[in-house]
Amino acid sequence: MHFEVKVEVSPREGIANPEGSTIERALPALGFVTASNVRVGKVIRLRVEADSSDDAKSLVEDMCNRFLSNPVIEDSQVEVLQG
Amino acid sequence: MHFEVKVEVSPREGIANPEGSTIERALPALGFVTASNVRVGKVIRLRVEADSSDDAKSLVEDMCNRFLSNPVIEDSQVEVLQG
Amino acid sequence: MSQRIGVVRFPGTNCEFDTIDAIRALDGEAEVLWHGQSDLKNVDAIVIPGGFAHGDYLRCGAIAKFSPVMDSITSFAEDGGPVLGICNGFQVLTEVGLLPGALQKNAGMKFLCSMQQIEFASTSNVLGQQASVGDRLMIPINHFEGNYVCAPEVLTEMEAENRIVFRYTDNPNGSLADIAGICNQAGNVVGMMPHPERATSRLLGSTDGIGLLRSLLAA
Amino acid sequence: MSPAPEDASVHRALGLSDDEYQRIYELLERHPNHLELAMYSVMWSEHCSYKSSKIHLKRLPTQAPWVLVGPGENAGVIDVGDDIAVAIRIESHNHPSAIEPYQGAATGVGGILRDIFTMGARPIAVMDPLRFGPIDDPRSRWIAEGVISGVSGYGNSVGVPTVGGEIVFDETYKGNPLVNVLAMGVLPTERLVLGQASGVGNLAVLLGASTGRDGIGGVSVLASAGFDESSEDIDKRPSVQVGDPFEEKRLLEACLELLDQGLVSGIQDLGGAGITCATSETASRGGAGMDVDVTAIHARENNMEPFELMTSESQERMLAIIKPEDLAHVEEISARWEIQASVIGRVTGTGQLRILDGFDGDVLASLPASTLHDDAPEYKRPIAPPADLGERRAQDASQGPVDCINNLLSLLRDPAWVYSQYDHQLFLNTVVGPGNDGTLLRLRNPRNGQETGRGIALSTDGNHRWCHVDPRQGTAMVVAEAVMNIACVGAQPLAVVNCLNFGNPEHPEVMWQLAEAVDGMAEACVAFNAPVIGGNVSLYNETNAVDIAPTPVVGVIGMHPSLTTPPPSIGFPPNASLLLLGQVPDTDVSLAGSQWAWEIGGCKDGTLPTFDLQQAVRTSQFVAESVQKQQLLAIHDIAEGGLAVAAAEMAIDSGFGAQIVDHCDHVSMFNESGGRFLAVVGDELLDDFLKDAKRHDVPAIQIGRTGGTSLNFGTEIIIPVSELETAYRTELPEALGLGTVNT
Ligand SMILES: Nc1ncnc2c1ncn2[C@@H]1O[C@H](COP(=O)(O)OP(=O)(O)O)[C@@H](O)[C@H]1O
Ligand SMILES: [Mg+2]
Repeated sequence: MHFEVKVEVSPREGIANPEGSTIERALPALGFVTASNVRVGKVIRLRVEADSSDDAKSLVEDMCNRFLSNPVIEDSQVEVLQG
Repeated sequence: MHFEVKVEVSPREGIANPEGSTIERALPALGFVTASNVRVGKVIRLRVEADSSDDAKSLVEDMCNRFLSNPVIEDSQVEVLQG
Repeated sequence: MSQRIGVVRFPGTNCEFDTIDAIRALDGEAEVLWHGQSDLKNVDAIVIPGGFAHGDYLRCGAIAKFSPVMDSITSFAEDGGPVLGICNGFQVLTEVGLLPGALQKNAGMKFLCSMQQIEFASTSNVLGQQASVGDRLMIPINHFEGNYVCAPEVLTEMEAENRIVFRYTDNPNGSLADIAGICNQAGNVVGMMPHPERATSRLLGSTDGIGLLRSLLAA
Repeated sequence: MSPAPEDASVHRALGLSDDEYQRIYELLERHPNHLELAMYSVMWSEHCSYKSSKIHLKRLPTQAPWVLVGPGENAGVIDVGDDIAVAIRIESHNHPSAIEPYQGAATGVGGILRDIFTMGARPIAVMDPLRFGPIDDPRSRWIAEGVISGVSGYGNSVGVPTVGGEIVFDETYKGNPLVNVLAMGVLPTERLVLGQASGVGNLAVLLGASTGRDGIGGVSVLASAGFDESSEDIDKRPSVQVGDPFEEKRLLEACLELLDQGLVSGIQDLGGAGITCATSETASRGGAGMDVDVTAIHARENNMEPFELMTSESQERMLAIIKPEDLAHVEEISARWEIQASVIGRVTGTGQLRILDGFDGDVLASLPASTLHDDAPEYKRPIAPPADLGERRAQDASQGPVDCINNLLSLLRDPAWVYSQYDHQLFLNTVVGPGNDGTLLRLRNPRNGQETGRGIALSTDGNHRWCHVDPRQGTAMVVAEAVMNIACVGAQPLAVVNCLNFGNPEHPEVMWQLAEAVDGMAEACVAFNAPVIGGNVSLYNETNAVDIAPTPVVGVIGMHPSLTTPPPSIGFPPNASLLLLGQVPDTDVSLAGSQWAWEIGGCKDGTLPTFDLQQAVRTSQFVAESVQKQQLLAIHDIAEGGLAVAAAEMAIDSGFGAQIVDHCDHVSMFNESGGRFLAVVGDELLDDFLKDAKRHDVPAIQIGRTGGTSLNFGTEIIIPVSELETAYRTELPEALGLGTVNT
């Protein structure tokens, strides 16, 4: 069975996020509304073959821990969107 | 009022996504399950000040189209998470 | 005496031949080590050079860390073999866990190519054999992801163990504690963002990298 | 007269005129089908066929004994001795960059690199002459920032240093930026390969990225059933191409390895017009034909139509012509570099390019390969100088709010914010990098890395102001400026490449500008003995029917014969004599075409100062030799912003000032008379140097002394170097450093 899976990789709490801070600094200067707590992460969407939604989730979680994210600086969340 | 907003910026359908393709190619070689349709985008979380949830949404949408993404090659989706 | 140096080549690596040229100019021998092969060809030391291994896609070093050659290098390093990661090589070493922490995007969110002054903060490692703490060197940097981060307790530990090898005198990228290079506990594995191979000729503006490479050759 | 096509809207929608349709009919002796029309339409486009400019380009000098390959191939190639050849090419990516600046610039870099390794050369340098709308215009800033990031993102990652370029902001480029990219590579002379297919039975292998619906552009009208109903699908077609530097890097390494092993008899990059162009060009250059199987093309998307596969401009692809018995070896090398390789064609002896649905399947198109380019139309478009040329030339460009100190401060701009984002040191060749005049690279043997003891110098230059005032003299001055830049690093010119960025060729005034510019370039190239070995023409640079100012950009390549010590910097040393070399401005010195007149005085016309081309030749030759003999403490040519800006840049570079006598009125400070340098000579060498200059018939006058903490012009204009430096360093970071908005 095919499953569409979404992985969100986000900078860990407490770790500086240069991309977010740069956006935060730029916003008022560029005439946008001021924002705070800006954090930029990645979202990876993929389709995998698995026997069940739970299987798909654990397959991708493993991939996530070992490959898609770096636990030193990133957290990740896996969501199975549809079968 | 404060609103937590989430923006997802993803490559438009039909537009090449080299990062996704590279990950796709790498996965089986790295011993992971084979995946297809791998697409990598960005997710930006931020907190803005606005009068209403709708306002927050349109403020961030504008920011998105003019600053955070280029609509010519990227789609973006803004979601107000909570007030 | 490490006379033969293995220089790793991943698809996307681009400083491998510069590094080899610099080593040969110091009368060292150099061999290319292809990422897909685990044979280290009996080299005495290893350099993981700069570039964009696997395009730096996903994260710098994320794909490279799975290469057969990296498994062999991990064992080599654990046995005390000298390993130097330059720029992208430093990023790979943190990804495989031979060095702690990670390298994030520069604080200014721009790629930076410039001559930079760094200072030896510790010499008890494979690069410091001919140097003294406080020595200042002019070495070019060339990276987008050179902003070193690690957990506070890791920093405390590295400082206590004298494992900060280089600090920037004028931090260009937001690196924690001005870190430009670190080493492992034994001092045989060093990672640094600046490129010593780019500082080996007067015509090119600096020769301050020669001492570092000599030290590696002698390790 | 042939019968009219069934539906004339088809070829018109594809951008082919009725006359062009007739021509196709005559060549085929029948009506073309849609696929054939699509192929002609892309190949006969202005971009691929040069149909408006060809007739003028013929007037450029292209020959010299050291020229191995001149215009017409993917890149020009010169012999630089020691069995080393150098390939060089410049191209524009203006229109794509206006829509998606990052990808437009990135794919521009990718494209020009393929032109270089197609010739068998390893690319070792990129330069990026860039032009944008005013820096206070938000959209122009957004474009500039994106373009610079794109050059940086792609160039750094693909692993070719960007060693110089230009950055210009002007109203004329608002809405139509100019993104030109030059690349240079080195190869062992015997490895030179040309883009040609020969040997009946040989295979055409498509290497690299899969083919998607990228850049199908105009041809995509064929996708909708009727041409009058607007189809939503068309808008969704990604005409924007996304670059993948990692794919390009692997493709480059694989191709160089294939060439090194002698496995390739012809190779051609895929650029404009994609597979159509690559297959027809290789076949017709080799005097052969080719059968192409569209089903063999590795595609990124399902259900692609043959016309899409044949015209797609997907990036990072190459076509190699190989012998059947070498296929396994080619596949092995491709696999090692993780690139796809598909046999899509076979060389035939018929001269026909046939597109097949499977090698044994239906014939989808069949046309004589050479007709796609050799028979492309050539237009002699009407030419007319502007009607008010006389009036324009009579204007006085020296009027305006004269305030020499503040005028000077406002003309200063440090490009470091741009080039510090580019790896400019990779390959350990960069002796003089960006931030000076010419770029100087060590020339090493591409076979073994051995130093030759010589250097290759490069400079790219353009000047729309000079060329607007007088396209002919302006262009000659642009060539001279590029030569003067490389003279500053001790090099003399060997060859020129050019990118002709002009407006709409259907405007007679634009064709006049183009014709004049070509003549000016030809005169200068003859005078400097530097033939034109390649180039690119970019027309239709206009916004709302207003043409850009004519902007021919040239790249000059030169040789430093004995590179043992770095050339002098541009910075003032303390306590030495400051000399003005070159053409001595005489009575008709004028501010016309100067940066001062455009940006401060507000006058864009007038008559350029007299320019003595032969004097410029003598002066730059003398400077190059003086640099080689290490007689100079500092050297800088005088260009945009005139003597005052040149002196300020020298002061900022070292932190030392200078006291300049006279030259304290705005005309002397800011005029841009061509062919002049500021040189600094030590006291002990001064007499000999002046005699030497005289012997070479080079005017040299001592205009002051260096040292101190301020830059003085006469006794009243005194500017602390620190103030110059602040003005110089802050402009770009303040405008672009925080990010930009798409408006
Ligand atoms: N876009 C750019 N990319 C790289 N280098 C640049 C760029 N713009 C300017 N430079 C570098 O800055 C220096 C000064 O540029 P410019 O003022 O155009 O020089 P010149 O007037 O001598 O032709 C040159 O070395 C040039 O190569
Ligand atoms: Mg100059």
